[in-house]
Amino acid sequence: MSKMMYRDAVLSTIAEEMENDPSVVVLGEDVVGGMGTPGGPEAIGGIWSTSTGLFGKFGKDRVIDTPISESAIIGAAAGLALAGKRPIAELMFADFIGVSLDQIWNQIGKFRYMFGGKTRCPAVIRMAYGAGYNAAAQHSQSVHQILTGMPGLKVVMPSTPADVKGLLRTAIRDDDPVIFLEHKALYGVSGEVPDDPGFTIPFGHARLSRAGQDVTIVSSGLLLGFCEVVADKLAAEGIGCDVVDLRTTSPLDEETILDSVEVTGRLVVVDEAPPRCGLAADICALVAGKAFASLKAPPQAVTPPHTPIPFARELESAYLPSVDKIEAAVRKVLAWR
Amino acid sequence: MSKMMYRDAVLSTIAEEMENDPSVVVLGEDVVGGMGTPGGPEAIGGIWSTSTGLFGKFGKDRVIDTPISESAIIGAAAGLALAGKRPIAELMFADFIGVSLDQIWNQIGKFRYMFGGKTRCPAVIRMAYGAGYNAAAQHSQSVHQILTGMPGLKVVMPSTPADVKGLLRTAIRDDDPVIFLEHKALYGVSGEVPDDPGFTIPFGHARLSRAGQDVTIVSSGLLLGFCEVVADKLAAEGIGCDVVDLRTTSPLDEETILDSVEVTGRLVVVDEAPPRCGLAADICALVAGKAFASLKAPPQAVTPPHTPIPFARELESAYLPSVDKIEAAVRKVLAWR
Amino acid sequence: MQLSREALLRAYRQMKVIREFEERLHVEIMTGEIAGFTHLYSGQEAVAVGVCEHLDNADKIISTHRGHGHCLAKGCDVNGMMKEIWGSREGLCKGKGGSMHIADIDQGMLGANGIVGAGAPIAVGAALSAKIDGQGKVAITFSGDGACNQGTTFEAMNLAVVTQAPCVFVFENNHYSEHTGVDYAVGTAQDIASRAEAFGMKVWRADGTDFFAVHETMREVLAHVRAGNGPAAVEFDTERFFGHFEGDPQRYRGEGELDRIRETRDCLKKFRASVTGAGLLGDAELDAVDAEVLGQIEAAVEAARAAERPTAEDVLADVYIAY
Amino acid sequence: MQLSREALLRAYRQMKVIREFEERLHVEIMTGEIAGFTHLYSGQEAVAVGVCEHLDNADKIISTHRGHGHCLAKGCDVNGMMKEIWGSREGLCKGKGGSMHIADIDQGMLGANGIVGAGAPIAVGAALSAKIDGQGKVAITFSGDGACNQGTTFEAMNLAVVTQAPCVFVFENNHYSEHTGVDYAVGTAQDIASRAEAFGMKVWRADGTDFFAVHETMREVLAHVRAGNGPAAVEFDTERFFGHFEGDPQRYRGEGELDRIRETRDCLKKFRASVTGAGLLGDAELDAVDAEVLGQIEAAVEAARAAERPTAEDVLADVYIAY
Ligand SMILES: Cc1ncc(C[n+]2csc(CCOP(=O)(O)OP(=O)(O)O)c2C)c(N)n1
Ligand SMILES: Cc1ncc(C[n+]2csc(CCOP(=O)(O)OP(=O)(O)O)c2C)c(N)n1
Ligand SMILES: [Mg+2]
Ligand SMILES: [Mg+2]
Repeated sequence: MSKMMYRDAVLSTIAEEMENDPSVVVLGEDVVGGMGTPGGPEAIGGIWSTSTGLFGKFGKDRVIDTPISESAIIGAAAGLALAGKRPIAELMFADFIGVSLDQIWNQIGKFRYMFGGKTRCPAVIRMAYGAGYNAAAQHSQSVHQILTGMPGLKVVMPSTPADVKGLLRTAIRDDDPVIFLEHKALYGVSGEVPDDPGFTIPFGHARLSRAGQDVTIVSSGLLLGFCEVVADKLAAEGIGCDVVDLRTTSPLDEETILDSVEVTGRLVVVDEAPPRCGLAADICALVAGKAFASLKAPPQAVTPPHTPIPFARELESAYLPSVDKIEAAVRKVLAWR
Repeated sequence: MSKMMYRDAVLSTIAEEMENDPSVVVLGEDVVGGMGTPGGPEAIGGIWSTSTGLFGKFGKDRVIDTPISESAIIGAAAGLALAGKRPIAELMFADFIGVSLDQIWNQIGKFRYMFGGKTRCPAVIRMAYGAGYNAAAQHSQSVHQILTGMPGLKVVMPSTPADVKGLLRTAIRDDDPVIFLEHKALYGVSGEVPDDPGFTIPFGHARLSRAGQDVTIVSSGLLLGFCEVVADKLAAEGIGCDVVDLRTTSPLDEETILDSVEVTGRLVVVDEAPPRCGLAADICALVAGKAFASLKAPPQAVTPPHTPIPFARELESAYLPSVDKIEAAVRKVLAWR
Repeated sequence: MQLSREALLRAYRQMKVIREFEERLHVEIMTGEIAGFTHLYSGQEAVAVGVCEHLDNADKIISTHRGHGHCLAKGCDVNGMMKEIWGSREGLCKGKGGSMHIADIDQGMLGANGIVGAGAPIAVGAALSAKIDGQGKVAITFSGDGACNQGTTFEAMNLAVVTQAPCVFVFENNHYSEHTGVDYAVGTAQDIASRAEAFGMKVWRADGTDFFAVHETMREVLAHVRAGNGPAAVEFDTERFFGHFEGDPQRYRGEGELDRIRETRDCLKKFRASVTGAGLLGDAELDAVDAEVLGQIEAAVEAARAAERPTAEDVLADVYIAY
Repeated sequence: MQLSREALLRAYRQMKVIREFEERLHVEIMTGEIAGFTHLYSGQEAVAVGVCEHLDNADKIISTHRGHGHCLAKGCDVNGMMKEIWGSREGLCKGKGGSMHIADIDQGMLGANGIVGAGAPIAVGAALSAKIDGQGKVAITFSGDGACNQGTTFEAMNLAVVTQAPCVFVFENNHYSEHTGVDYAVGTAQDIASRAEAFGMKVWRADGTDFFAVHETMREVLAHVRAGNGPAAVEFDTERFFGHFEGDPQRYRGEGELDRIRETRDCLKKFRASVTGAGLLGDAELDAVDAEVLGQIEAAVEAARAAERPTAEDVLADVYIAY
C-alpha cells in the first residue's frame, strides 16, 4: 500500500499503462502544456496535474496536446481506437460534453453495435466533474446521468484513490468505450492504494463502504464521503446503514443494491445530478420495481434542486446535497409509518 | 374544428404566429430549400414539410436557411432570443443535439438563471424524433429524457395534431426556452384541431386520454396511441385504465399522475427512450416516492432495451415498445400478488 | 503516370460495380423491400475509386451518409453490403447498421456515418495512429460540400495541421447538400479548397468526374502526405445522378440538368472514351466487364433477398464486448 | 480621425477603470474572499474600449470567460459587477453568475461566457436580429486566439457570411490559450485573420495595445458592416498581464516577458504618451482621472464587501419565468 492523492492515482495509472502498453495514447487540451510558448513543452501541465511528465517520458506522438476543439479531441480518440490504439482523451471539464457529445454518444458509443459487433472502440474519456469550487453553471456539472442513459458507454465514478487506480486500469484495458469521471473536489484527497501492478477493480461491482441493517444509502463520487459521515453518526445511535458506493453507474451493480434493500427495506439515493431523469430516480425506480415487496418506506432521493448551478458560496452550498440533508432524508425513511 | 395532419398543425401554427408577431423568426437547414440552386428558393422545402411557403410569405430575414452547422443554428437562435426576437430553430433530427448540445444545455437553458433572472430567452427548438422509420442508430432517437434532465428547458411532446396546435402556440409565446419534440411517425397522422385562434394548451397539464379505475398508464408521443389501443382492449374485458398523456415532460404534471395512482394503485410508464436514467424511471421514482402508500404493485416501465437503435425492420420492431409488450406489462401489474 | 492494363481494368470494374450497385438499389428501393434512408453515390464513382486505388488495408478511410461507393472502392464485400442494406443478419453489420452505417475495419473502412461532419475528426485520429506506427500509412476522410460547413470538419483540419497528422480531407463537391446549393451554403468567395488552405495545409483541385484527374491528383497528394508533410486537402468537382435520398423529387435541379450531367459528366463514359480513344482498352473488354458486373450485382441482390433475417434476440447482442 | 478631448478622456477613463478593477481583483483574490475562477483582462483594455466606444446600447456584444473588460467597456455598472464577483445578491446577476457569467442585456451586453467559442454563434443571432430591425446596428463577438479553434467559431463565421449578418468577429490574440502558445494551437501558416478571410469576409489587423489603432480600425470595420456589407473580422495583437486565471504560475512565459510587456506594450502608458506628446491632454488631467478611478474602485470593493449575501431560497428563483 502507498498513500497517494486521487489525482496522483490518475496520473500514475496512466503512466504505468503507457509503460506497459505502447498502444496507450493520451490527448487533450494542455495535457502537455506550454506547447508553442517560450517556456516550452511541460512548462506547466494541465490544470488538474493529471498528465504531468507524460510528454517527457512518452513523447509527442503518444502525448498529444490539442487546440480547444473538444469534438476533434473525442473524434480523434474514436479514430485512434478504431485504428487499434487505446486513447485516453481528457475533457478538462465534464461540462464540455456539450461541445463534443455527438462523438461520445453517436460515434464512440455506437460503433460496436452499428457495425455488427465486429468493431472494438477501446477509448477512455476522462473528465473532471462536480460542484464545490464555485465555478458556476458551466464548470460544475455532473454528467453521469446523461452518459449512463446512453447505451454503449460504460460510466465510472471513483470515490477514492484506490478506486481510481483499480478502475482506471480496468478502463484502459477494457475493449469498450469508458467514461471516467473524476470529481474535482476529490483530486486533493489522499488514501491508501495497493501497490500490486495487477490490482484492478471490475466494472459493475459496487463497494459496501459501511454495513448496517436499517437503511440502504446509495451514492458515488464526492457525496459518498458525506454519506459515510451520516452513517457513522447514526451508527453511534445504534442505527445501521449500508452505504453502497456504486463505483460504476453503467454497468450498474443491481444485485448489491437489491440485496441490501431486501434486508433494510429502506432506500436513500444521494446524487449530485439534477433530479429529473437522473441517477437517483433511476435507482429509486429500480428498487421500487424489483424490491417492491421488501420496501418499508418510499425510496428517497437526495439531489440538488432542478436549477442550474449557482455561483456564490452560499448558493452553491444550499444547492448541493449536504450531510445535513442526507441525514434528514435517512431519518425520514427510518421514521416512515 | 378542422381536420389536419400533425405536420400541418406545426406549419400552420408557425405561419399564424409569424403573422401575428413580427418578432417570430424561423431558421434551420432547408427550411427554405432550394437556396443557391437552379430551382431557386422553395423549389423544395425541408424534408418534413413543416416550413413550406413561409419564405414566400415572410421573406429571407425571417425565414433563414442555414448551412449544416447545428451549433450555429441553435447559437443564432440564442442570440436572436437575447436580442428580443422569438426564434423557432429546427433541428432536422433530434439526434443532432449531439452536435449542438452546448448551445441548448449550457447557453439557452442557463441564461436566465446565470444572469440573475433579468434575461428572457424565448427560443423554441423544434426537432423530429423517434424510431419507426428504420433510420437506425443515429436518426431515430428520443432525446426528451436528456433534455428533461436539464434545468432551464421546457420540454414538449405532443401526441395529436390538436396538441401540436395548442402546445406550439404556447411554446412560441412562452418567454422561456422550449424544446418542441415532433414524432416522425406522427407527422402524417390526422386529427381534429380547434379553429379558435386563441386556442392554447398550458404547459404542465397532462391529458387523460382514457379513464379507468384499475391501472394508470403514463406515456406521450407515438406510444400514447399504443397505450390507448391497450386500454380499449382491456376496457372490453372490464379493466379500466387511466391513460395519461404527459404532453410536457418539463414541467411535469405530477398531480395528474399521483391522483390517478392514488385511485388505481398500479402504474405502467411507457416511453421510447432507453431505460437507464430515462423518463420512465423518472416517473416510476416519482410515484414510488410520493404515492408509496397507494401502490399495490411495483411500478412498471416499458421501454426499449439498453442498446442503440438497430436498422433492420425485425430488429427495430423488436426494439420498440409494442402494443403487446404494453399489454403484458399492464396485465403483470394487475396480476401482482 | 500510365496505368497498366490490369490497373485500368480494375479501376473501371470498381467504378462499374458501384454504378450498378446504386442503379439497382434505385430500382429495388421503389419496391419497398429496403427500409430506411438510402443515399446513392451514382455519378461520383471516379472519386471513390480514384482515391482508394492508391490505398491498402492499412490505410484507413471514413465515409459519409452517402457511403456505398467508398465502401466498395475500399474493398467491402458486395454481397455483405447488399445483405446489410437489405437488413439481413448475414450483412456486413448483421443488419444493425444499414446503408448509413456500413463499416469493415479489416478493410480499413472505418464506417459510413449518418452524422454530417462526424468523420473528419475520426480520420484525424486514425491518421495519428498511422503516425505513431510510422509506416507511411494515411487516413482519408470524405466530406461533401455540405459537410464542409460543420464545425467538426474545421476543427479536424486545424487539429491535423497542428499535429501534422497524415490525413487527407477529400471534399466531394457535388453542388448540393440535400436541397441547398453550394453557392449558398459555403460562404467563401472562393472554393472549399481555399478554406482548407487557410488552415495551413497544401490543397489540390481536380475534376471529380475524370478518373484520371482524380487518380493522378491523389498520387501527388498521397506522396506529399505519406512523406510526412502533414495533412492535405483535395476538392473534387463532381455530380450526383440521383436525388439526395431515394424519394427526393429534385425540384431544385435546373432544366435538363440530370440529362446533361449523365451525358457530359459521367465518369464511366469519360473513362471508356479515354481508354478506347487512346487504344489502351477495347470496347469489347469493357463490355465484358459490364456484363460480369451486372451478373455480380444480380447475384448479390438474390443473395440479399434470400439471406437470413435477424431475430428479436439479435437486438441485445453486440452492445458491449463484456458487460 | 481626431477624437475630441471629451472622447479622449472618456476612453482613457474607461481603460483605467478596467485596469484598476482587474489589478484590485488580483490582490483581493489572494485573500480568498472571492470564490470561483477569475480571468483578468489587464493588458487588453485598448481592445474592449477601442471597440465599444463605437457602440450604443442597441449594438450587442458577447464576451468570453475573460469578460470584465468587455462588460465595463459596454457600460455595465462597476459596483454591480464588483458585487457579482463577490457573489452578492445585489450583484448584476444576483450572485448566480459570478465572474464568468456577467450579462446586462439592457446595455447590449449579452454575457460573458464560460464555454470557449460559444459566443460567436450567439453574436450571429443577435446580428440577424439587427438585420431584421434594419437600423444599422451590429453584434460583436470577442474571441481569443484559443477560441478561434473551436468549431462553433468557424460555423458562426460561415453562417454570418451566408446570411450577410452584420456581425464583427473580434479576435484578441494575446498569444496564449491557457498554457498553450498560439504558434502551436492555430495551425495556419498565416494568421487568424487570414483564416477568417477564407470564410469570405473582409478582415483587418491592428495593434491591440494601441488604443488609437484599435479605435481607427473599428471605425472602418463598423462603417463597412453597418452599411450592409455583411460580417467582418479583426485580429488585434495584444497582451495579457496576468496568468490565465488567478493562481496560474505562468511558467510558460519567456524570461522577463511580463516586465517587457508591462513596459512596452501597456495600452495605458502608450495612450498617455501619445496624448501628452501630441499636447491633446496633460499629465495632470490624466492623473486626476487615475485618482478618481482608484477611488471608484475602492468604493466598489467596499460596497461589494458590505453587500447583502444571497440565501438558500434564492437558489430556486429565476430558473423559469413561469413554471
Ligand atoms: C449533423 C447532421 N446534420 C444534418 C444532417 C442531415 N443531412 C444528411 S445528408 C445532408 C446533406 C449533406 O450534404 P453534402 O455534405 O454535400 O453531402 P452529399 O449529400 O452531397 O453527398 C444533410 C443536411 C445529418 N445527417 N447530420
Ligand atoms: C469549450 C471549452 N473548452 C475549454 C475551456 C477551458 N478554457 C477556458 S479559457 C481557455 C483558453 C482560452 O484561450 P483564448 O481563447 O486565447 O482566450 P484567453 O484566455 O487568452 O483570453 C480554455 C482552454 C472552456 N472554458 N471551454
Ligand atoms: Mg453535396
Ligand atoms: Mg488567448
